[in-house]
Amino acid sequence: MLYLTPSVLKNMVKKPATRNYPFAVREPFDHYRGELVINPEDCILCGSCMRKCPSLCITVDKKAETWECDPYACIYCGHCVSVCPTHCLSMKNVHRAPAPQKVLMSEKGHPPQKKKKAAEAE
Amino acid sequence: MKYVILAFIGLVVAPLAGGLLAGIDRRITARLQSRQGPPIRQALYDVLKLFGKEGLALNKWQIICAWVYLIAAALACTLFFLQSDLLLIFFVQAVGAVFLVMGAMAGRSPYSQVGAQRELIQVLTYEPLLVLVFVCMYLAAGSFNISDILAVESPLLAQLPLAYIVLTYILTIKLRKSPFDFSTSHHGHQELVKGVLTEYSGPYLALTEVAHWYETVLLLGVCALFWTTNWLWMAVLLMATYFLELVIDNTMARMTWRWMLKYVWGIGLAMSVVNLIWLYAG
Amino acid sequence: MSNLLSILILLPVLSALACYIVRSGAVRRLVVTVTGGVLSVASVALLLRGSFEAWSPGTLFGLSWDLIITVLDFALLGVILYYGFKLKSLFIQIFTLAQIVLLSVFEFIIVEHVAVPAFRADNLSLIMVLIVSIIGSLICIFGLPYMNRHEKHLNLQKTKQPEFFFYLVIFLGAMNGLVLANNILWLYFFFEVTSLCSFRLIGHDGTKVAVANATRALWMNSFGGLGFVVGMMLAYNAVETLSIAALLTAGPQGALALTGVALICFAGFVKAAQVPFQSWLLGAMVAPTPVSALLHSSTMVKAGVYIVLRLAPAYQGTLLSDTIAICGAFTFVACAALAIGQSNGKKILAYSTISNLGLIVACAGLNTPLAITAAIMLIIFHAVSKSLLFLCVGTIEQEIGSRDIEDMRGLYERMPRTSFLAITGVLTMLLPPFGVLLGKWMAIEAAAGSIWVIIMLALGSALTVVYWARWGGGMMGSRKPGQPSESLPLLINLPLMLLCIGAVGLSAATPAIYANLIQPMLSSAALAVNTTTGSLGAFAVYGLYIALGLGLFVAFRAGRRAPVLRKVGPYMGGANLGEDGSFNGPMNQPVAFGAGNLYLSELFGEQKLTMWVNIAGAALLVLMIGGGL
Amino acid sequence: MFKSLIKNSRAKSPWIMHFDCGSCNGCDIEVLACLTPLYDVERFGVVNVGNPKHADVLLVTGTVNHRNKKVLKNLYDQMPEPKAVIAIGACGATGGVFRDAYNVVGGVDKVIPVDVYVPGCPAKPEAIIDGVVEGLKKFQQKVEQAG
Amino acid sequence: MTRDNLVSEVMNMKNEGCRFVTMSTVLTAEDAVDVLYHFEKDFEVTHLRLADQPLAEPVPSISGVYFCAMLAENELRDLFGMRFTGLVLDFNRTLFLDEEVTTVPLVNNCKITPTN
Amino acid sequence: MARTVIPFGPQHPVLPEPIHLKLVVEDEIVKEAVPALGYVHRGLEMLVAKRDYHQMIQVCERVCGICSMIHAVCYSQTIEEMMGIEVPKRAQVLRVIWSELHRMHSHLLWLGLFADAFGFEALFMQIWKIRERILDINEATAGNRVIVSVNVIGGVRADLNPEQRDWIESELKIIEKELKEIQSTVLNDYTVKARTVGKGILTYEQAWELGAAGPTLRGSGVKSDMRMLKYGGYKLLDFEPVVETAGDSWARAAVRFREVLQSIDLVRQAIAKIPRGDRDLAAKVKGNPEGEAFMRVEQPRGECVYYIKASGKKNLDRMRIRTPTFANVPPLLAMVPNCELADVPVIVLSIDPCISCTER
Ligand code: SF4
Ligand code: SF4
Ligand code: SF4
Ligand code: SF4
Ligand code: SF4
Ligand code: SF4
Ligand code: SF4
Ligand code: SF4
Repeated sequence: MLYLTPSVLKNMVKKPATRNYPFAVREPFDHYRGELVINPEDCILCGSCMRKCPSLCITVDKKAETWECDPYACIYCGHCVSVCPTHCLSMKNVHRAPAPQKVLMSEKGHPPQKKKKAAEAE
Repeated sequence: MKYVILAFIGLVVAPLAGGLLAGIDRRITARLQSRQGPPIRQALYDVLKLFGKEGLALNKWQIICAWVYLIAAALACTLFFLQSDLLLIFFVQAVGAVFLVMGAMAGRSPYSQVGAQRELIQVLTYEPLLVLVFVCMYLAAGSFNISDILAVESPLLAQLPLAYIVLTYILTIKLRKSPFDFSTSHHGHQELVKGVLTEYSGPYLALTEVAHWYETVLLLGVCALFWTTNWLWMAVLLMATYFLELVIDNTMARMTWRWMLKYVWGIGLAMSVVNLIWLYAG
Repeated sequence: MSNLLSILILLPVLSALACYIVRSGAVRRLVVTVTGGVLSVASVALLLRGSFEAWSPGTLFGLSWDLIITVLDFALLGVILYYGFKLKSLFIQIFTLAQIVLLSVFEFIIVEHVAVPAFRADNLSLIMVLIVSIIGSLICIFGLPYMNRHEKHLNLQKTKQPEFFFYLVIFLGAMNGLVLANNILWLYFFFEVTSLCSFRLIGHDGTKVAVANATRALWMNSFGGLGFVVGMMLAYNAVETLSIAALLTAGPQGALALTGVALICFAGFVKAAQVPFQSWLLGAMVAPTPVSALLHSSTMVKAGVYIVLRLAPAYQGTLLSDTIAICGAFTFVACAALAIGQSNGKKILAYSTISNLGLIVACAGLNTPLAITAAIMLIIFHAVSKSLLFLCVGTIEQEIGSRDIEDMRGLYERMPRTSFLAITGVLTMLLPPFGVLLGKWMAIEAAAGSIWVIIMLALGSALTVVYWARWGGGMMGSRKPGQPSESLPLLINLPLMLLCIGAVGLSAATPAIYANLIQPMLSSAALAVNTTTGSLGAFAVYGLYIALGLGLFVAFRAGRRAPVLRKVGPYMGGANLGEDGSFNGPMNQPVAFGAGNLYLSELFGEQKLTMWVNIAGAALLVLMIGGGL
Repeated sequence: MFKSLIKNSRAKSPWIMHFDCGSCNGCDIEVLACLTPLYDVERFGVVNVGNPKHADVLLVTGTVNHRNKKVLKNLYDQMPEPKAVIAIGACGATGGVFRDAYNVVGGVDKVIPVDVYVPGCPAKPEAIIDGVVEGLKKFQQKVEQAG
Repeated sequence: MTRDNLVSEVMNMKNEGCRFVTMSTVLTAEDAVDVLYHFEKDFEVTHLRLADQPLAEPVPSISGVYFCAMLAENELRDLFGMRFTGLVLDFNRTLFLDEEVTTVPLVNNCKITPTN
Repeated sequence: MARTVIPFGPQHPVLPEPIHLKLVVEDEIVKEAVPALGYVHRGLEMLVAKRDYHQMIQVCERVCGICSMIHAVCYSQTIEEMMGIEVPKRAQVLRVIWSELHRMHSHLLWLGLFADAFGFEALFMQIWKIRERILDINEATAGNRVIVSVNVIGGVRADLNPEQRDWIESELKIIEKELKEIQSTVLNDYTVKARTVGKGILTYEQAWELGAAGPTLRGSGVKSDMRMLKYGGYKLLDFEPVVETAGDSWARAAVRFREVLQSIDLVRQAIAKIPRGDRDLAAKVKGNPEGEAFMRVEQPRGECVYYIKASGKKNLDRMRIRTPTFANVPPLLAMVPNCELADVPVIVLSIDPCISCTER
């Protein structure tokens, strides 16, 4: 009985282990697969990410020249990032913020033959 | 005038103190678990919030029972501060305990039904012990009246060490601390969910919570009677006792009521009897 | 005086005969109701006249009443012997024969027949008369519609009600006689009458079980009667008078006399079904409810404790007194424990009765003024509450066809009025500010100096809480608005209401009862009680009781006024279906709500526990009687 | 005064109930992790009550399927007003990787109204804390609208 | 192995002291399956195959031999719509599925035929 | 005597996952326990028709979020066996490291929940505090706390650099120290023993016959651990399974607690075995799998079985997963009757139930 007593008493006098999130945010790990972001400038609408995504959450429409992803269906596995030929996909090392509404990530992509041109539609 | 003030303390100050104590309790518990814990006033926030919620109960009997529980606890606490008869206080608080059980039994809910049965086992366990502790105090002080006990010259603890240990058992049961938190628990992770309190919700849950604060203060008051000659030592005794309760809560698993009935009765009765015989002999 | 006494004792006899002879429902109804009313009024009148020291009836047709009683005594024993042979019960035959022999020796050889006042009444007797006459009458009245329904349930061709009411009503007279008697031979006579009546009533339904249980009741009580005769002889040997009053004023008189007293107490124990004799009272449950109610609340068993209590001065300060206290306390705790293992409502009531009687006996044994006060309080309030509960259970049983407390779960839904009364009855047995608890409180305070008794009282009172609280709580339930309440015949409703009001109202009148009835008696016995401290002091802080009562009132009002609740089902882990406590179980099948109490059968199982209790009880009894020596 | 006290207390005492609605456990254990020393959501007065009748906030993890949707609905109905629902993880939001499996109905919002979505698979404890904070904001708005 | 000697074969496995690992089922045609029974002893796995079993025909249950096969058989009842005779605890297609699912999931989404 | 019927779950605070037990109790002794499943059933096995065999890895990981790594390993190994792929040694060792880290966090998670089941909140907190260190390792090395997603067919897609290896070693030291601190509480505390010893006894014969798996089987004295098959990187390591003989809840807890310590050792061994030169993480994969394969690995909860049939298409024909809890449910049903109601959570948790993998 009471084997845990030393531990709890030690806890009592030591500083609590609690990280005071969100008031103090610790340095995130570099490799953490957080929010998926795209640099639409570089996307060539090749569709590799769409084909590789295990969650089927990316839609690339070459005709409409759009790249869409449902971040609320994404499982943050990072496969799309590793297959993207132009490295326009990347993952931040912080998580995507919770939100009261689900919104689709929707970007205007550029087929390769065209010149680069910033065309974002949100 | 003195009685008015005392009654005020018992009726109004005591629950607030109980609420703060509940907050401190949670804070220290958190610290024992290496957590930071909630603010001290958390228990008050909780109850205030509950008062603002939609009330849910299965039927009106439950509501009545919650009210009786509160009123009986408040009355018992007030009587304590008015320095009344210990047995009387005991019986008045028993009203609350019984109504809490009956309220839990009033609905067709298996969880609160089982909780009620377990609560009865707890009542069955602590009641005789509490009576015996009071009898010990009676023998030591010559009266069941708190005013007479206060008049005793030397601390009762010296004559009643075993009775005090028995009292800590009772305290553990009444404060719903591990290892005896099986009829309802402060921690939600329990096989009975919330046991007797499962079906109370919103303001009615708040009533039972306030009643629990009254009971806490009442029981600590009884503890305090063991060292009435010196304020400082009384405070030390109370703090040490409460801290001990927290440590016990945090270093033990929850036991079953079968175990409790056997061991607490056995040990508690034995210690009370030894202490009683000692008093008779002395 | 004489008129009142004759009314109280003889009127029931006449009414009983009337019931028996005139076999008409209407007449019976009239006779019983009127008798009840008259008895009640007479008992109150007797109370107002106050206590009296001695009164003897004159003669009847020139024969002295003493002689008549003696003749009747032997006749009675003859009847019992007859039943003994008829039932082929060796016990009854032996005990009764022994009684006849010993009584003959006593009557014709030992006793010098000097005139001893036959009746005498102190406040204790008067209170008993009140209880017997009022509560007993209410039960009899309740019995009228009850028995009609009862016989309908049994499909009887030929009504057996005339005999039933014959014994029922005559019981009241015998009880009144018993509590007022001063001549110990008279006491003995009435004592035997109650034995016989209870025997007949228990066996009334004539089923196998009923007959067996009645037989057991009779042999046990004959055993008690035997004890009574022997005790009477021993006591007479010492004090040389048949007057109980004289016996009491003489106080403890040496070993042999004390043994005599012990034996008479033993008779009281049997009658009060103290362990190990509890089985006859439990068996008595087979009888129709009015019988149980009568036996438990106001008559039979109260006769037992009355005798023990009556004799209290005769053993004050002796070892016998202590052992009686321990015996009583043991019964208190043992039967409370046994009650926990029960789900049969009537059995719980029975154990609770025995348990409470044990408490009263313990108080008698403690033998301090406070304890005696407690005992009297308990007798009063227990009688009221218990009769209420019995009648409620009877009513419920006729409605739902079960006396199991599990079947009464949520009864409020179906029988709001009766279950409300029953819950009130439970509360009055259990909680302050009601009288029974007050008695218990005084008992605990009185026992504080007596280590073994107090431990048993502490345990017992906790056990008591368990079986009452779960019963009371279980009967609570939900009701849909607008659902009609149950309808009951007037003669059932009225006694229930009166008893309920009595149970609650009398509690409020406790201080008055104490001041006017109990205190004078005690001080007259030169046992002054310091009323300013302790539980009696609570009468001074009467305000607290008002506060508690007010609290209950506030709570009920809050409950009534609570807003209409949104309808949600009970918590079922999310699987709830609707609001009635059913849930969606395995294979998508609905599972109905089910709940059972904890009966802790491994701890409080009747069979095992009873054996141990009986052994311990018998040992204690031997100790008690031996302690007199 | 009492009213404003109550109002202020609401945001300080969100009692949560967690219902695992067919999750892979990834999100569940992260919800549980929130209670443990490193994250200790009791700092915000959060208590995991495990009983809908006591809860203010319902945390749902996992995909809704045909069997648990009834349970989810029951639990939601048993919570006293005011209440909030937080859907956790990809599954709670949309059904996640499983959303085209035959027994999956979809996200939590197919059955009950959701106040906050926490993305992630599993959502990190930090994200869940953010979600609760966000939920409390919405909670407060709702209460204010109700008066 | 055939449907007739299935139970006795399984009985043999049990007598040899094998542990029942699980059963698997594979569609071999529109309406027929291979049922595989996997057993283990001393880290050696033995597979028994009940080949090309038509889905419409009930298979004798081995749950009488190995109680623990009960879960697996109930699962196949749910997912493939197979029937088993002598199943000790029959959930009758409610182990996993509710009536909202109207197809037999792993058999190319054919409609379920309501059973008693 | 009237019986109480308790709907235990689907939502219940001591059950981490939705499962329903209809418990019929008498005097709080369980007389009858009937389970209802299906609250987590999603229909994963059917997803093979909608995902190609590469994508299925992610789906398999989410059969269970706790031992996700090991599911992925088992799935990959099955495919690799069918396609005859030789996994680089470095990848094999790395798979062991992450697998054992998963086992540790899974066991610690379970120990915490177990402590919670018998009402020992402080112990729960203490254990989960320790567990966070492992999750930190996962997050730092693999990119996510619980579902690491590092497996691909043919190998892994993350590596450990030397600093990370040292850091893991030092973290393991701290974890080991903190575990030793609570060891006597878990194994010897009076109240803990009172709640676990003799509760839910499963004899050697019962365990074998009812097909129990993992610690549930080993707690009953059966020396059976799939790591003894020396699959993957395990062939490079010293390994002796942990066995207890009492067969009760305490024994199962003891097995798991000792396995955590064992896993620390295995991780250390594996780190030492990471090849120096060879930096190859994954073999090249060409074509599609064809044929049938049957694969068993040891997950924290026991033996996990994958059976796959493919016919040279991108999508597999059939994937069958038998998870350890699926095997442990029948033994559980044998343990629960005649226990006390208060022991139901303890016994249920003692098999470390994972319903999401049971139902998939
Ligand atoms: S250039 Fe076009 S395709 Fe490339 S990233 Fe930009 S938008 Fe996308
Ligand atoms: S986003 Fe996902 S689903 Fe869509 S194409 Fe890409 S991989 Fe497939
Ligand atoms: S992160 Fe969540 S939503 Fe996204 S794919 Fe994973 S499980 Fe699904
Ligand atoms: S991270 Fe994974 S799930 Fe998310 S979009 Fe990329 S491939 Fe799909
Ligand atoms: S994000 Fe990358 S992989 Fe996806 S479509 Fe654009 S270029 Fe191709
Ligand atoms: S969101 Fe991801 S981690 Fe969470 S339950 Fe769904 S699959 Fe599991
Ligand atoms: S046992 Fe199954 S559901 Fe539980 S964590 Fe493991 S894989 Fe997931
Ligand atoms: S077997 Fe259980 S613990 Fe292991 S990976 Fe699967 S779900 Fe997780």
